[in-house]
Amino acid sequence: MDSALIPEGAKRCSFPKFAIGIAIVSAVVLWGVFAMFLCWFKGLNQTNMNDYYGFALWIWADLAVIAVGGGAFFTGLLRYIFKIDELKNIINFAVIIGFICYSSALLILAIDIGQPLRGWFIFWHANVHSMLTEVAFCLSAYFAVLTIEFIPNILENRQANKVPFFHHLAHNMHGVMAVFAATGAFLSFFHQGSLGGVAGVLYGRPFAVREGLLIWPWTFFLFTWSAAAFGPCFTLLVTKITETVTGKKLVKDNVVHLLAKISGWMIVTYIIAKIIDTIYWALVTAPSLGFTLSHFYSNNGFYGYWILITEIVLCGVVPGAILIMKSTRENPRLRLIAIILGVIGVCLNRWVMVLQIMAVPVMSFDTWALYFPSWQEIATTILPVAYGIILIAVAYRYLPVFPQEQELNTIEPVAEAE
Amino acid sequence: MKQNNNKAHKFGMVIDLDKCTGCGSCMVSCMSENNVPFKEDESNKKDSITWMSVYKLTNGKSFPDTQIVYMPRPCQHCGGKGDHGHSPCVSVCPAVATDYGYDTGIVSQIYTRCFGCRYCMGACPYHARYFNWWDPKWPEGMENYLSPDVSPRMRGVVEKCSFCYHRYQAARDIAYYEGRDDIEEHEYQTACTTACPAGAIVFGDLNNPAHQVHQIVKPDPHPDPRNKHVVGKSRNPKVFRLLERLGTNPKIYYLSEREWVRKAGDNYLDGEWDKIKNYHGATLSND
Amino acid sequence: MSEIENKTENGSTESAGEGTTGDTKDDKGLGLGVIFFIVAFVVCFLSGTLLFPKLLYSKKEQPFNFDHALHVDEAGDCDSCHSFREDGSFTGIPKLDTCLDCHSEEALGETEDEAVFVEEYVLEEKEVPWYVYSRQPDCVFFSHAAHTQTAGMDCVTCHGHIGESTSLKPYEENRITGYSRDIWGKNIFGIKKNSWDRMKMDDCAECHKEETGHKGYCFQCHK
Amino acid sequence: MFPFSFEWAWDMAHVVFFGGFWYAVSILGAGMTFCILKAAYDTINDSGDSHH
Amino acid sequence: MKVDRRSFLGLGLGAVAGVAVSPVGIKLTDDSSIWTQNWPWTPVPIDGEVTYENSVCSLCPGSCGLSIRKIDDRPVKIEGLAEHPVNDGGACLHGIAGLQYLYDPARVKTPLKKNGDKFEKISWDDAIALVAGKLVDIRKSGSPEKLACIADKEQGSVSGLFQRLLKTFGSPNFYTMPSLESYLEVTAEALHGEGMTIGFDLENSDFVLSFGAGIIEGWGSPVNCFKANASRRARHAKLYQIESRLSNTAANADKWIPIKPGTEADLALGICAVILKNNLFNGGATANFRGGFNKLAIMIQKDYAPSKTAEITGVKASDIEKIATLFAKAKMPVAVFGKGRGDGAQSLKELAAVHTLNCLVDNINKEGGAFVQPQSEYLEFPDESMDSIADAGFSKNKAGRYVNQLIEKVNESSKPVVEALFVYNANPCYSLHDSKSVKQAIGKIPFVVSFSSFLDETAKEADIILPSHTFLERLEDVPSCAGLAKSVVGLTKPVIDPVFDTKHAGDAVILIAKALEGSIAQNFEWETYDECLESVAGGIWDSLSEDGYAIISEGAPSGSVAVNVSFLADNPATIQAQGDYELTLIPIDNMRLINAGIAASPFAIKTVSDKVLKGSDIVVEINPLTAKGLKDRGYATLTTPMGTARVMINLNEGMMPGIIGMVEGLGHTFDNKYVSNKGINVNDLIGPVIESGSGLDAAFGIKVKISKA
Repeated sequence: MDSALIPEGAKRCSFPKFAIGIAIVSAVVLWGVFAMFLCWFKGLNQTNMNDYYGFALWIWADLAVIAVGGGAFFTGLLRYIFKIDELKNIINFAVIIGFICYSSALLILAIDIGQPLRGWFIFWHANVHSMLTEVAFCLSAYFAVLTIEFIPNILENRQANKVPFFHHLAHNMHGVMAVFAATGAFLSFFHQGSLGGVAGVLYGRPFAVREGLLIWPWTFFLFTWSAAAFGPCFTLLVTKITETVTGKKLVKDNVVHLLAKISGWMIVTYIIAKIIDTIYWALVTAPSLGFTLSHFYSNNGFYGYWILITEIVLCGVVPGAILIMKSTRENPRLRLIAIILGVIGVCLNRWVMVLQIMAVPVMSFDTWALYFPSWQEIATTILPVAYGIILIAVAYRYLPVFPQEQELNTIEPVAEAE
Repeated sequence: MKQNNNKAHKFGMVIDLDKCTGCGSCMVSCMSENNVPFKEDESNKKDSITWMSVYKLTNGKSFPDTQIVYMPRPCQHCGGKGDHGHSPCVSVCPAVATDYGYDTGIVSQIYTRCFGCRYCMGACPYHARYFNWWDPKWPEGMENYLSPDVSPRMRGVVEKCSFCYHRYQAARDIAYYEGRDDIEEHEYQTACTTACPAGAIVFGDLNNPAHQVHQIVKPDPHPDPRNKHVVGKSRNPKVFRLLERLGTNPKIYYLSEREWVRKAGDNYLDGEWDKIKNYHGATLSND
Repeated sequence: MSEIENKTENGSTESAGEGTTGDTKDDKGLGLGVIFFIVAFVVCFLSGTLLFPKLLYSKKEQPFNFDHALHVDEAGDCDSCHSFREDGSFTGIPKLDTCLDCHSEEALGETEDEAVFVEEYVLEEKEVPWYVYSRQPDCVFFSHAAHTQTAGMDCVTCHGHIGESTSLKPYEENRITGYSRDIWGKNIFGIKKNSWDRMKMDDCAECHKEETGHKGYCFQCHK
Repeated sequence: MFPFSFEWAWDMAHVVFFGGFWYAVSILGAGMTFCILKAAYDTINDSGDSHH
Repeated sequence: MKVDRRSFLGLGLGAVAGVAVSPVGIKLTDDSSIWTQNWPWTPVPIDGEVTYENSVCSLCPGSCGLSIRKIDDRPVKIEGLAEHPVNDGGACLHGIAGLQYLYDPARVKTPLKKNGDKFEKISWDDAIALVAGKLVDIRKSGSPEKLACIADKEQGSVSGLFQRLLKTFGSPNFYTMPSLESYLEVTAEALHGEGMTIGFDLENSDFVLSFGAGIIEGWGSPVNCFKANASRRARHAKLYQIESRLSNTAANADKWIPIKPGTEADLALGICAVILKNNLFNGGATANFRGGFNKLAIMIQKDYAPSKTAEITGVKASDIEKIATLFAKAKMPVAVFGKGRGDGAQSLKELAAVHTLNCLVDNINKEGGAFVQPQSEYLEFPDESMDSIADAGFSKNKAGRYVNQLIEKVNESSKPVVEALFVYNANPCYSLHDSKSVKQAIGKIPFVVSFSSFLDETAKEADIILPSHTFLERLEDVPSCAGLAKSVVGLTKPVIDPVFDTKHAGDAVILIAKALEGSIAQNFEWETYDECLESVAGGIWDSLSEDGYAIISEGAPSGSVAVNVSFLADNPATIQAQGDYELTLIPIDNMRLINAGIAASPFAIKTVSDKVLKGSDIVVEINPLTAKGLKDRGYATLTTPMGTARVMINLNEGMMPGIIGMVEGLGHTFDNKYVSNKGINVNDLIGPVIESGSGLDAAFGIKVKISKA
């Protein structure tokens, strides 16, 4: 039915099967869209946020998707700037994942603000001293970069590529992709960083505040570094999931091993920096403001030391160690565990840097504020996930996303179930 | 700007916690002065807009040694680190919907500019900022008491105490009209100050030695030698500020004879307080 | 883009090789295209400039005409009617009481407008529902005293020569914003020839910057 | 964002921030313009199948 | 020519370019930007000329001076009036929120008549005619004393008009709600003789010994008391608070002395015993004692020795001795009674015992002490002319001395005790103990006329509602009658034309009287209430109308007064809480709520802590030791002999173990979602306990059982 659109030589499931799958996920999208409209028309009272929790699930989701979407900029940087050629086999997918993550982040931001129709004030009336301004500018500019990076892949669709202009455009864009990738890396560095800065500059919040370099608190660099470190984990994880779902091998092991190795070393260096930062903050910064470490991890029903240990040791040191050692890295199961832990770790870090900040009491007579999101918040947070699944499914079906797919799958003559 | 600051005002407040009775007049006076809306259920204090909020503190001891004190908490109008005007909230607002008036020391909030990102609320450790989760609605007929001096807010924006800035504007109007350079202490007083039946709130210009608030607080114009971010520390040993050690430099000072109350104003490590409590105010730092 | 689509439709689907066939036809088309372009451009530009403002603003007639020039002659300066109160606030458009300082139930002149004024407002003891050309939105605080008393500005600087007018122009209200056209829109391009042509925040800031060296803090003009 | 917006000031912070921003935007814009023009040129001059 | 796609392209591009160059884009962008900043549903208050009008608040007996800011004709803000003799500037939150009462959409907007279960609108003329018709019938039946009236207070011209109407109609059955004023009179009558009242000079005293008086909880004239308290430290004066709970007053006091609830009288007598034993009393003062001073002295030495008192009250014997010494040796001590706001249930034993302390240390009519003087009669109503029916009816006995006795009698009697009842500025169905039986009694009365501005609990039981103006719409004299050292009458002035079709209660009374014709009408010859006020306030009218207030008396009265201690000398029994449960439930007075008939305003409710009210749940205070297994913020069921209630728990170290505190002023059933159906009315759970000898309802609390809900 849609065979004319499917890349030549690629095996795809039947269209009805595909359509049913998409329909199921679309139902989730619709649920999310319904919640989104509720938030827009009835206002943010639809959420369980309050004056203590001005930043909550959404901002976490924003930070998390941007962190895991960091695979796109980092892989692009490696591929185009550092000329690691093997990565061309995964760069398309990394870009698509990045595109999904960033478009989701922008969508969530559009729901999250109290006056969505005034959202553009952040650009027009920008306060350049605000980390959030930096986030907004770099985020949208980088989203433009991702779109640009995504376009050639779209144009490589069998039908689109028949159009000479599109064909040439895709070709030419490939030609200057290094420039775009460099710009993207520059922008990413700043917005990943400024997302970290969002928390780090809150000097009224001793749990968040960090010393730093010039105007940038240490969290600025930690966020960039962690996105670069854990982003590829997420790319690998989604690739793995796609491979499992399609039942095909899509990327060669040497590519996966390479990216995993790079990710592993990034994680290790990051986690060392993170440990130093945490120790300095716990022993110097917080005490100078009158806080002991235990203040941040006790007297409440949720946030204990477990979260600190999980984030740093279980989801930082462990995946880092697995991925830097050849034997463990090349063990598919251990590698999978490592990348899952890595993704959890970076998401947990963003959680801590959004929600725990809001939860910790600062005034001596204040109390911990805990919060549980409303269904509207959950639905709108799941929305991007469902949307991402659809976009990946569509892209995989119609675009030549994985250059190695045919090579890896031609030997098998039998059409397998997808 | 800061150089020709010698004529600039720095409006501030000192609240005598030993006089405060927790009666709530300041809160209601503020609400009715500033067109603060109300809704059916206001018992969730985390979504209830009260620019002036009164906290109840206890000394944590058990019966019969327990003690309580009430602490009114308006916006602290922080001067920010080093008192340079980079208040925690002002510096983070992405759209300049809040700024620091160097001529008055007052932190503004402009509702028509705010697009409701709530970053400022996250930045404020005092919970002095409130979000309009709902559209403000007045029961039929009650819009009649709304004051034209303060703009009613819409859903989806942040609001907070303005030190009744409109009263400053009104006072300035008279001064302009009468050809005076400046206003008198009594001409500009906030609604909470004038309402307080116990006279616990004193408001005025911290920069003006003739003003009562200056005389009580005796602010130290120099940075605290032990924490360079802290400026304007009180030289009155009974006076303290909330979370002074963070370097937010609030313009709300509190006064209490009771040591436990003064200690509750900030966070201290074990044993730290005993070492510094007799130093005027109480801040120490590692630098 | 359609040019390309054109080509792909005409040409083969295999290759876009023969894209530039039929030059003469194309030239003709281009020529016509240029004409269409020009016509469409002119029509749209003119309607955007001439028709659009008419649609954007609704015209409202004042309750009756008011002759500023005559009143200035009779009563004196602007501030004889647009006066300050003792608290330094500005009265703006005078209330009926102010008019009655001179007027009474007997008409002073012979105009029809005065007759309307006396019959419909003075005798009924009703305030005249004037439309205010210079009304600012609710978020704005403006101190007339600061500008005219202290800074010594003329009324004309912001309000123009309304004091010399003999009739009131219709009040034009922006259908989207509800603002008076005098705030911004007198010149639909926003071009400002006179200081009173626009009264937006940037205009305030411009003058403040010049006169005081600073655009001002938010609360200086906001409430 | 623009020199004519209310908040704009010719100070260090604005120059650095918007300098960076406009610099990035112009690179993207120039890059895309180049690609589109080149693609149009290539289309017209039929150099389309010279690679892959 | 062939119109091909290029032509359309040209057309399209031309249109786009044309629009782009025209001002449409920038203008629409800018306008829509402005549009998003001025939502049409956000109200825009109208500007105008600012003026200030002075008036007086009559929401509580405090009678604070108010300054009302208006924009043109529109009041927009209420503030305390500077230099007013009562409050000098400050105001309480209820007064400041006064405009919310004025514009309350739940006000009674026209006269209403009950038809079945519902009220329907009627005209003022019909309403007055209906009331007058009913009254004529009662009079014709020969028992005019069956017309009763419950008002908030005895003083003031409106109350005066009601009393005058009843008297000339022929009924002695005029009642007031229990209030601090009434307790001051009862106490003064018991110790000093009829027609006297007591004031406390808190502003000047250097040692205030308060027996639970909520000096900063709304006792007396709240703002005046706040001020007196605030100046305490500067004056080096001390406040000792004797109370079973760490109230705000206790927390603010120099010393808090926790005491077993209901034993304040015993402690006062115990202190008397120490003073007598240690000869700390003023010998000269005892010369004024009558009615068995020796008997009293012997009795208290026997029954209230420190050790015994300590056992009864839970206050250490050494503390009792210390307090006695401090009190007696202070220069200007004063002992203050009236638990909480002083308008709840009180026992005469307690009132008298506390006041005896004042008498013992001879601070009566001295600066910083207690002022005992005749009640001020500043109004001069002309003498009534009464016909024979009125004479006969008026000379009959009242149905009871206090309003609770009236209620009891109505409930007990099978024949109607009252045929018609007027209720003005009072809400007995809410404010009296065991409100269920009060409602039952009011329901038994065939014809109830309410003069309420709001559809309150009592108005709901009425047959006719003649809605009165709020205090912002009416002229009225407001005597401060709240135990102040000085006696001030303020003048409430209308600051706005009536918002609804309401009438001044004074005018309504005059209209009713005129409709009754005959000798009754002759006694009401004023055209309007305003005219009446001006004439009856003759002596002070000038001062009232010019200054907004008149000071009737100020400073210590001269002369000594006799003290009759016979009531105490008989050693009356201390009131015990009703029931057999282990714990005691006591009502708590909270400044941010009102426990008189009206409900707190939306603003005031907004300020109420979530440790008092959470959603629609009332929160009770309990010491963690007493709470046993109950969790903070958890739910529990309270059971008292009067009923049960589901409550939320607040573990509070400020509560004495063994007691549970429940706030007064919640649980209203007004038709106002902002203030009603929040929590429960503590009076539903507490039943009256009548003190023998005085007849007062003296239930300071009730025994209660608590279990997990």
